Amino acid sequence: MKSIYENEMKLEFISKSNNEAFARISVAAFAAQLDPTVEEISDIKTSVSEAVTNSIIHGYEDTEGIVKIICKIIGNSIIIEISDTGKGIENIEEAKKPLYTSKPNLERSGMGFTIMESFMDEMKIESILGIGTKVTMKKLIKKEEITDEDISKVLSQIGQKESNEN
Amino acid sequence: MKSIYENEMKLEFISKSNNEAFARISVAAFAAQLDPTVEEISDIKTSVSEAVTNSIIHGYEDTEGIVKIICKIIGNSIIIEISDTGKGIENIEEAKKPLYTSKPNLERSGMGFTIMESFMDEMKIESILGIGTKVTMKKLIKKEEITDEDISKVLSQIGQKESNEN
Amino acid sequence: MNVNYEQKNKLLLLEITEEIDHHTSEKIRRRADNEITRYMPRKVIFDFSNVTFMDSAGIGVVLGRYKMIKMLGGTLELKNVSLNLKKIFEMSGITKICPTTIKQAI
Amino acid sequence: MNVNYEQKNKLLLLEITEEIDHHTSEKIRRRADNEITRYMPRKVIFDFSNVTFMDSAGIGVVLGRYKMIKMLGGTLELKNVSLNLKKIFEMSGITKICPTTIKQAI
Ligand SMILES: Nc1ncnc2c1ncn2[C@@H]1O[C@H](COP(=O)(O)OP(=O)(O)O)[C@@H](O)[C@H]1O
Ligand SMILES: Nc1ncnc2c1ncn2[C@@H]1O[C@H](COP(=O)(O)OP(=O)(O)O)[C@@H](O)[C@H]1O
Repeated sequence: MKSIYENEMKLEFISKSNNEAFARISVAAFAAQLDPTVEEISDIKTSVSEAVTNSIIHGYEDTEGIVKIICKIIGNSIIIEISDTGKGIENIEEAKKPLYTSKPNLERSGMGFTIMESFMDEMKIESILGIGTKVTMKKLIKKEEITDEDISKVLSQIGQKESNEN
Repeated sequence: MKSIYENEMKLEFISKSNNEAFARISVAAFAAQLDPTVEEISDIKTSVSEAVTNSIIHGYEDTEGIVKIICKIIGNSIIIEISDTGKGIENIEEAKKPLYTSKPNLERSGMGFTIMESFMDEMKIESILGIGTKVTMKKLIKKEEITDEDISKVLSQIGQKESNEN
Repeated sequence: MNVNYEQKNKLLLLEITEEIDHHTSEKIRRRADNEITRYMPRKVIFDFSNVTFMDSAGIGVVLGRYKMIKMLGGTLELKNVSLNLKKIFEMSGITKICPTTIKQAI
Repeated sequence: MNVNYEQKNKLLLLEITEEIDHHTSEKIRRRADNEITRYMPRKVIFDFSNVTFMDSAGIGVVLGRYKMIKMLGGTLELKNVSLNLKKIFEMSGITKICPTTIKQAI
């Protein structure tokens, strides 16, 4: 089935940690038009959260900068580009290794890139020291048919607790 | 109480009607840091939906353009600016009148601006024929104290159905 | 949309299961019109219990169906309207022409 | 976070009620450390039933507490972990060092 959607959005926000939740919810709401499963939405939210957090704590460290997200829908895929103009990564191969972190003192686990790579279908890192970092991720949503009701259901799950507290 | 938050985000997307839900959810997720009530969130979502829809159907009519949203948190208020570079409004006073619509054939009710004015604390329309339209809205969130748990609860309600279907 | 028709009372129940905005309203309207012209009911009830969002597009949907149903000699009622939706129906005067009942808190 | 301490079994139950990301983790960590050093429990259980989102910040929170509790001679268990969270705990090897139970579907 060929998707009828071709769509694009751009999001920019200040590198404050309280924007992490807002950023992943926005991308998830945009992705909803592809009618992803609950698990696919969760994978996207987690990967976006990893990349946005990295821009905030590694890219900009304690300074204030702009995090930029570009999302594109092409066919049944969503492409998500998350970039900062922060300090950049010296050694990308090392950075991608599971458990490698430059901030163990912040209890970072070094699993961010590993999670993005495993939760998304493709991941690419581009970075120049002193200029900034861009992470591009792609996920194919494997769906047969999409209805507005399906999409309403997905939208209703975004940011929703799995069990109600009232 | 003085809010500790000062924050800003910018969102741009193609004038497609399937972006209406995504746009209002994103703004609601950004507003969540002020810990609004369920009713305040609903008022914001409805007002954003009105302005975004207007840009899509009145501003750009059947052509494709970019809708831009800028949100700022200042103290306990959220300021939302929604703009297009579409055809513009000839007579703003007339456009604001309840029940006035230039598209009765689309079953538009002419209540969009009236709803924005009544659901938000302030609303301002700027428009130049042939250049575009910008709607600026402000809402004061009347809260005493904000905790991360409160905010998690609000985030969980965004885009959530009020009753479960399963 | 879930559709239920009671032959005995000529009652058509239309339960809306989507968020109602400009994007979804076209489909809701078309589906409702099809069912109404198919059954020619004496009474139509829109059930909003599963509608978690509605903007002014909902006013157009309800008013348009109201006019059509009235022309065909029937009546329209709105059921299980949440408080957020009620605010919008009240502003537009719909609650004055269609009997409206509020959704009970769960 | 909801905290419950059973004196008899020296069991500290910490129920996390927030989404776990970098933003929220600092507070969760601080609160957990306070409760652990206050009660010196023999066993700590993290209950995740109300956690609807977690990214790798959750790994840091759990591993950091694991090391601390172990040093104090106690054990750590993870309870009511959803399938999405389990994927992340498994990738980091946490499920190999902490007994982990899955959340039942409701
Ligand atoms: N946007 C970025 N800017 C600068 N450095 C980064 C960025 N993203 C990642 N890094 C570097 O890559 C390392 C590995 O990242 P990641 O796998 O996400 O683990 P963690 O965030 O837990 O450290 C980081 O510790 C950091 O040194
Ligand atoms: N972004 C816009 N660009 C051009 N015209 C607009 C725009 N927003 C509103 N208008 C004009 O103002 C009128 C009233 O808008 P509104 O109160 O939202 O009612 P409705 O959308 O139901 O027509 C519209 O019918 C249209 O003529």
